Amino acid sequence: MADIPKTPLLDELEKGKWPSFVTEIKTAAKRSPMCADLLGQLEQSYREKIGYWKHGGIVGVMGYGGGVIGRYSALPEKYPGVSHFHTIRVNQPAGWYYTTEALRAICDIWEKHGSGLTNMHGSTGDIILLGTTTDELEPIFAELTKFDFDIGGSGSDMRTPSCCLGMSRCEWACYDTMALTHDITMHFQDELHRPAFPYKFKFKMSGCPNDCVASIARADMSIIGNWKGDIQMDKAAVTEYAKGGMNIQSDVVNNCPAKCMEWDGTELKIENSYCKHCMHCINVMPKALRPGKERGATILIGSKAPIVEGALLSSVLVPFIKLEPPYEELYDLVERIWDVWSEDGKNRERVGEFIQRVGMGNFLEAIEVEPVAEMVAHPRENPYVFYEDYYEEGDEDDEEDDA
Amino acid sequence: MADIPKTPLLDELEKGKWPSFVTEIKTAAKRSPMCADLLGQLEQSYREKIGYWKHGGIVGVMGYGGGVIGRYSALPEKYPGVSHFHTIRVNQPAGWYYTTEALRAICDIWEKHGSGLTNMHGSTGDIILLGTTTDELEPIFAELTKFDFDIGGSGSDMRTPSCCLGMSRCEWACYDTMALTHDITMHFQDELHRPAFPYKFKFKMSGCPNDCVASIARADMSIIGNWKGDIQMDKAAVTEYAKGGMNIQSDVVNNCPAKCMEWDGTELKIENSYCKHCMHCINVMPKALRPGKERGATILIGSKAPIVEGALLSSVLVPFIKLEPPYEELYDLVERIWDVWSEDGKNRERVGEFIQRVGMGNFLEAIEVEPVAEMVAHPRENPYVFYEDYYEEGDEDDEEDDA
Amino acid sequence: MADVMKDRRTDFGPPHYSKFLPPIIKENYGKWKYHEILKPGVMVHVSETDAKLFTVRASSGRLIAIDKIRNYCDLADKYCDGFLRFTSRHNVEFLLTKSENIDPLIADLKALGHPVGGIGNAITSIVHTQGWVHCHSAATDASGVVKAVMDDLIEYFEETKLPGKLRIALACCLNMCGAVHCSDIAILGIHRRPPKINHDTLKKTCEIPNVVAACPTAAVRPAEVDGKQSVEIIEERCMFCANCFTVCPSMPIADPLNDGVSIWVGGKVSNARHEPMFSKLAIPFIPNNPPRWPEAVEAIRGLVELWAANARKYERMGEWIERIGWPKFFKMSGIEFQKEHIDDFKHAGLTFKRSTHLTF
Amino acid sequence: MADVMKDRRTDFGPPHYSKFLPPIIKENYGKWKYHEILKPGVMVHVSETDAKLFTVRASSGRLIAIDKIRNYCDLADKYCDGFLRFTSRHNVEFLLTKSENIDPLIADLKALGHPVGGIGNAITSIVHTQGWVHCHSAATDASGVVKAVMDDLIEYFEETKLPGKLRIALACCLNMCGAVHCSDIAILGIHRRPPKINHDTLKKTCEIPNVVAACPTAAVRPAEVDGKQSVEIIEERCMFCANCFTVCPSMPIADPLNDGVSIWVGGKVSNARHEPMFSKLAIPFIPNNPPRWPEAVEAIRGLVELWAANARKYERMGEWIERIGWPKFFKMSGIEFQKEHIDDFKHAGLTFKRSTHLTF
Ligand code: SRM
Ligand code: SRM
Ligand code: SRM
Ligand code: SRM
Ligand code: SF4
Ligand code: SF4
Ligand code: SF4
Ligand code: SF4
Ligand code: SF4
Ligand code: SF4
Ligand code: SF4
Ligand code: SF4
Repeated sequence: MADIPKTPLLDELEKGKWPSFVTEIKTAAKRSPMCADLLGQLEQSYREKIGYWKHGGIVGVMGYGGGVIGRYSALPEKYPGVSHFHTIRVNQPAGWYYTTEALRAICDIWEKHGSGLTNMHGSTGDIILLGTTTDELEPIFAELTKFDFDIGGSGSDMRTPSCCLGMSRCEWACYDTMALTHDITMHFQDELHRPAFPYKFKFKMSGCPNDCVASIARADMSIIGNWKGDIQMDKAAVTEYAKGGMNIQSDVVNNCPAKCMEWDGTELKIENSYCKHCMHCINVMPKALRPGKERGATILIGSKAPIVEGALLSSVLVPFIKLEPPYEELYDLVERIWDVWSEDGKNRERVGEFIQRVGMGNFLEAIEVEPVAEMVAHPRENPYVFYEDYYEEGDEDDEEDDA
Repeated sequence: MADIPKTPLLDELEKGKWPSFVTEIKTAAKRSPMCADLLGQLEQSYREKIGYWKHGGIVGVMGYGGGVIGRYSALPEKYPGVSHFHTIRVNQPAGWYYTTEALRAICDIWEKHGSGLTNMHGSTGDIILLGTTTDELEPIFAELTKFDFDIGGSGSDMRTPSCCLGMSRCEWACYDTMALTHDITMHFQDELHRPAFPYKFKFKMSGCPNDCVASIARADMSIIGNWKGDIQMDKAAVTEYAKGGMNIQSDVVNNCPAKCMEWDGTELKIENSYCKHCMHCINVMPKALRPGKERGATILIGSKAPIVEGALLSSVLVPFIKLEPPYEELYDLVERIWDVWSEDGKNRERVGEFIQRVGMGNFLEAIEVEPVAEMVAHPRENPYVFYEDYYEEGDEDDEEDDA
Repeated sequence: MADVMKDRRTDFGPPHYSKFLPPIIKENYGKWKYHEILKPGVMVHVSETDAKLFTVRASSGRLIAIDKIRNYCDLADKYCDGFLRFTSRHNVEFLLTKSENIDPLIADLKALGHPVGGIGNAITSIVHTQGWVHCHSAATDASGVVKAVMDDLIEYFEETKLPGKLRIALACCLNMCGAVHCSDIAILGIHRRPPKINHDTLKKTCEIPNVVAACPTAAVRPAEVDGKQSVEIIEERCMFCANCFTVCPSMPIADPLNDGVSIWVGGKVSNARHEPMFSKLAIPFIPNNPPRWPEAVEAIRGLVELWAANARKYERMGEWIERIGWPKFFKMSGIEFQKEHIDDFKHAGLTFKRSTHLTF
Repeated sequence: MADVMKDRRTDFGPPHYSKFLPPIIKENYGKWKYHEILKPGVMVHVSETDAKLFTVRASSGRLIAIDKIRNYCDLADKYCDGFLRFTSRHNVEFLLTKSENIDPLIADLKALGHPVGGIGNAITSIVHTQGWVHCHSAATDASGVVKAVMDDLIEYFEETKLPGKLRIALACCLNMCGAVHCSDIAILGIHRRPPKINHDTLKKTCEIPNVVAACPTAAVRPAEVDGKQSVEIIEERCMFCANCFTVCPSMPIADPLNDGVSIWVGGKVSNARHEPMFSKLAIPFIPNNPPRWPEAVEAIRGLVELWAANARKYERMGEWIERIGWPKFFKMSGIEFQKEHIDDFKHAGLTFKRSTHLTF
């Protein structure tokens, strides 16, 4: 039972109605001296307005290159409990569903071998076990193994894939996000555990264009459910919404980015061939409208945070693909992308930055994907076109040489 | 009376209902051997799919550095008539209005001293006298002088300013475009005639956001009329349009980019403080709607064709300015811009490219203009902010040092 | 010579426009209240003083002989008290105070071979440039292409049956003197083969550093070629902009086998409804086929008709395409989407489709 | 050791999710028909089989001790047959088949100090990161700022009175682990002073070429400093991104006097209505003021309320601002527009206002 330091500043954060992480650390500190020193160091950070952690060294479990973030205090003498304070990233089950049994097992392990502090979850999606020492890593891994929990990614590897809950609880899922997420995770175990890429590579799976895992903003490959064919309409339910006081003209029709809807006061018409699949009308009338019957996904590539070349959103690579096991078409595509990027990507160059550097057109050629208009918001505005062939004097008019 | 060469290919362009430039050249050729050789060389170009002109050398009239484009045939032996074939750019009167007397005078001069061919007008706005020899330049200038016609710009100078006809015939002009155009032209005669800039600088004046001289696309400084205050509405006339069969909802309201209009079937409401001054509603109901009463202009800077860094549109520099003689505020601004650009601009760097290179913020500081939100479509998306001051240890909290 | 300069007038500028304004305009300057389009090519502007000014607009031809200008003057003297003007798109406008003069004037203009129109929801004259007639830089001719295209589209000049205005412009090289970069339909002359360097003359005729600096893609570098100081071009970096040639005559780029035109769509200048937009690449290349460029003419008519048939009222080409999306535009137009359409210059990343807003 | 590796399981991946799905979800997997929000934090999903699944969402706290996880387990055992889940924004969700369990569960959650809400047109939990609790790179704390902000905004979590969804995210440095770059409101920890170089250790601890390459603005160059191989920073080129520090511990950049947070607005991720958008800079700098960052808290409430009072139904922050234009946003919010707001990175030119679409 460690004695908990005075933390007048942090104590201010125990006030207020929102759950307090300070209270949580104190709770853990009752049991763990690490957390007592964490409180001490954190209070000092609050006092001095600066963090006291050093760069993480390379630590991990045998046979794995990722999944552990080494962390060391810059003030080890003062706070010996956090001189080592590593994070273990435990690969969450797809969709973040748990039985209490499984969660309790993890809690028991972490009580025995770590700080008792967690993030449920990390923003990539892993279960974050926050704070342990190097020598505890192997025992923790051994015990996790017993309960079938493997660890997640870190470093220049495939990061732990995550997804929205999709078909498990959402009426709009256009493909089985949890099934695909689990399958990708299993299919690429080696890439997940052994960093061998120029930089990290993230997958995020959303079941529809609402994109509930924000995949278009933070996944090197964003797989977002989409549909073909007419939006399914229950006319009676539409009338219900109208009766119920919904202003279908202003709430629905006027918000359609494709301007492809019409409402004459009694009937709602959708020019489906112009629909941009934004989800809005479906979102506001879930009882009346549903995505079309032909289901699949749009694959986008390249999003990331700003460092180095500026933040990127993913852009369309495959406008529409059916996604059913064994997902061969998808995996072939992924392998081709990884080959090209691993071959020509620079150190710490995300695939999105790589595409910007080499040019989308050249990238598509390298991964053997045909350019289609869906890949661009609009064609080029500048006339600086690298035409690749030209006629030489004396050529037959029909044949061209490469430049 | 020169004999006109056979031109089987060009003759094809005398067919069809649109006026034929070939017919025009032939007409001129009846009188001018230059034009006969022009026909010959042009026919050869049509046959061989390539032009036969050499780079222009520096030619001009005494005391002027611009206004003449030297042009020489690449086939002078074959087509001696066009061995010299220079262009004279004559500064058009603002708004391109003429008396027949003035036009006939120019025709007479050009009959005597040139090819008799013209462009009415060049795309910068000048009267283009197309094709004469070096020794004719002085006599032509002398005769033009008699009729008060001066020559226009070329090279790295201020180019001949041009404008829409504005108040002379348009109900929407928010300032007197022709008056300003003439005044700028007179005020900067030296800059117009004696190239001293890093590159060309163009002014174009439009009386309202319809921008009938395309100034936002092709002027280093685009001065576009704009208004403050409520759009003037004649309710009776609105009703007339509705009665007349105009669908005010779909034709007007739904096309308002500010979404600030409402039509309840009888009354048209405009939330003027949200109006984006696009002109659409006014354009479609000229009898009912007119720009607000407080008139002036928006000044934009930097548009140009693609060479070198890519085409640019002008962007807002002064959101709203009243434009009345003597236009001091405007001229001060222009002088400050020219000073900074002439000082730090690279050879052949247009002012728009210059701003991109040094950064809008730094440019504004240099020309002593306060940054305002109207200058941007949106604030920065990247976090790469060059904060200019930081505190040093021991500073008084209130004072900052420059980095 | 000195005295020549002495008693010579310079820097006196253009004549003041007021000398050239018809009385009715002087009287109603700034007082115009509204206008109405009476029929194709004819409109009336009504003043607060109730004065009425009738405008008849005709294609001027732009590249014209003084004889034609004199014809215009005859008509202006006959119907307009000796006043006339030209427009920012090089049409000629006759300004009348008597409505009864409109039809006779139109008859005379037709007789002269100059179509009347271009006002309102029409195609007006094509802004264009010099081409083989006068410029050393041309990748195609200007006047010839314009003539062929307008012969074909003249019905849209003479009538007002389109959803909105449609502006066509042509530039014979990437310098874009026609400022084609913001046109509903742009015709742009292009080269497709790197310059051929004349190593014998280069040193004498060009500043090597300027030539190197002129290249947007750093494809030009100094080099010694059989003993001569010159430059070399890294061919795969060259995108044929001709800027090196602009500063250096010893790097001719024009090439009959490879020069031609590209077609761009969806630009606009006005602020009406949508903000101004650049034109975007539609057809990467059509070989030069003088005298009448039939493939280009046909392609342009196809684009005009596609837009006319599908755009909503007031929708400019670019507004229409933005609503339906570019994939639909390519499908409907039958134009094949190719690598060339994908931007790979400075801001390329921002032109990628960064959403799932797709049509199927 | 070798045999340790031998009989040890690796690469077996996470447990299959199906083990963790409650029976009602297994039975209705992919059969859900529609959903309804019953009250704040509570919704029901109805299946084609007419089965009803009730969801109660509460803030999990995210940074929690195992004790809290065990509390959740107790509640899940009590009301949900031992099943529960977490969301992509780190809330905890309890899945019920019996509607009568909803209120007792909510009562227990409140007792535990965990507010219920975040569904529908509400502010849900703030996606955030490690901050001073666990990261060497932090320019501010994460959990503390989040706690202070949500204490203040909790009414918007517990009720659904907003025009649409509002997503807040925080990242404690430019690495943006919170992926704040597409949030309605983003809180971003920033440095404002160039790294201080430790020349004694640099050569030993860092690869100089990597350090030089890491700088987006080429502000770092190799240099010899009193005899030691090291690097130097051209201060006016440094925009404090800390990427050099990420690759080199000898270039610490954190600085109590100059670190703080910036506030960004108008981003979104969903494709609903408007395509996804990046967040844009609203407030360039607010000094770190622990423990409760009152200035940041107040600024954020101001932004939320401004949006709530002025946006139209369904308009996300960015959609609202796009409709009214940024100048109006700055006027209404009282935030002063400064040089810092003007982009000067790679695509700056495209962020300039290239039209006259202005409000006055
Ligand atoms: C734990 C976590 C934040 C959290 O509190 O949830 C995290 C923590 C760190 N991230 Fe991250 N990142 C985490 C999700 C993200 C995300 C969000 C996501 O994955 O959806 C991003 C933005 C999306 C992206 O990948 O671009 C992200 C972008 C970065 C970057 C910038 C990468 C880039 O290309 O711009 C770095 C810097 C680097 O990799 O060197 C980084 C680096 C780091 C490091 C390892 C610091 C470093 O430079 O070594 C942080 C370790 C902190 C610590 O000691 O605990 N982290 N990082 C997230 C991982 C938990 C998990 O596995 O579930
Ligand atoms: C005559 C004219 C085309 C026409 O048929 O109307 C013209 C003709 C030439 N332009 Fe132009 N430009 C003409 C208006 C334009 C415009 C349009 C405008 O001014 O509104 C532009 C695009 C807008 C702009 O300025 O960006 C234009 C952009 C260029 C450029 C590219 C400049 C750039 O910064 O990108 C060049 C190349 C150069 O300056 O070296 C150029 C260069 C030339 C040269 C001088 C060729 C050269 O490199 O020496 C051409 C001479 C042709 C000849 O021998 O007759 N011309 N030039 C126009 C001038 C007539 C007049 O004075 O009224
Ligand atoms: C005469 C001229 C100005 C001049 O000083 O020469 C002129 C005159 C008028 N313009 Fe224009 N515009 C003239 C070039 C332009 C240009 C510049 C250009 O095309 O290079 C534009 C920008 C085009 C673009 O956006 O790409 C232009 C965009 C407009 C618009 C906006 C149309 C739109 O919906 O985008 C209007 C409003 C309308 O027509 O409803 C307009 C309206 C008008 C009105 C109705 C203004 C008025 O009340 O008198 C004038 C006659 C209508 C017409 O021509 O249809 N004018 N107008 C120019 C005639 C060119 C020609 O011969 O065809
Ligand atoms: C549970 C969760 C998925 C998961 O697997 O964990 C989820 C669940 C639902 N989302 Fe979501 N969304 C979830 C994160 C997201 C995210 C991701 C994020 O915020 O980081 C987004 C993108 C946000 C953005 O655009 O920045 C997201 C954008 C939406 C939208 C689009 C809203 C909009 O107008 O832009 C809808 C449609 C709607 O609500 O009308 C939606 C709708 C829904 C529905 C109604 C889907 C359904 O029929 O079940 C679900 C409950 C409604 C709700 O929460 O209001 N969900 N949703 C996530 C809950 C996060 C949380 O705890 O608050
Ligand atoms: S992304 Fe679509 S499918 Fe997935 S949870 Fe959100 S709304 Fe449902
Ligand atoms: S999904 Fe979006 S684009 Fe399609 S009809 Fe509905 S609102 Fe319009
Ligand atoms: S720009 Fe405006 S003021 Fe000038 S002519 Fe066109 S519509 Fe009239
Ligand atoms: S001018 Fe344009 S923005 Fe203003 S009210 Fe009319 S249509 Fe709307
Ligand atoms: S566009 Fe090119 S070729 Fe045509 S006139 Fe201008 S510079 Fe000459
Ligand atoms: S043509 Fe253009 S790209 Fe090619 S070498 Fe010359 S300047 Fe460079
Ligand atoms: S955002 Fe920066 S400081 Fe925060 S956890 Fe990520 S890397 Fe560390
Ligand atoms: S902080 Fe960023 S900008 Fe400054 S030197 Fe380091 S890497 Fe370069």
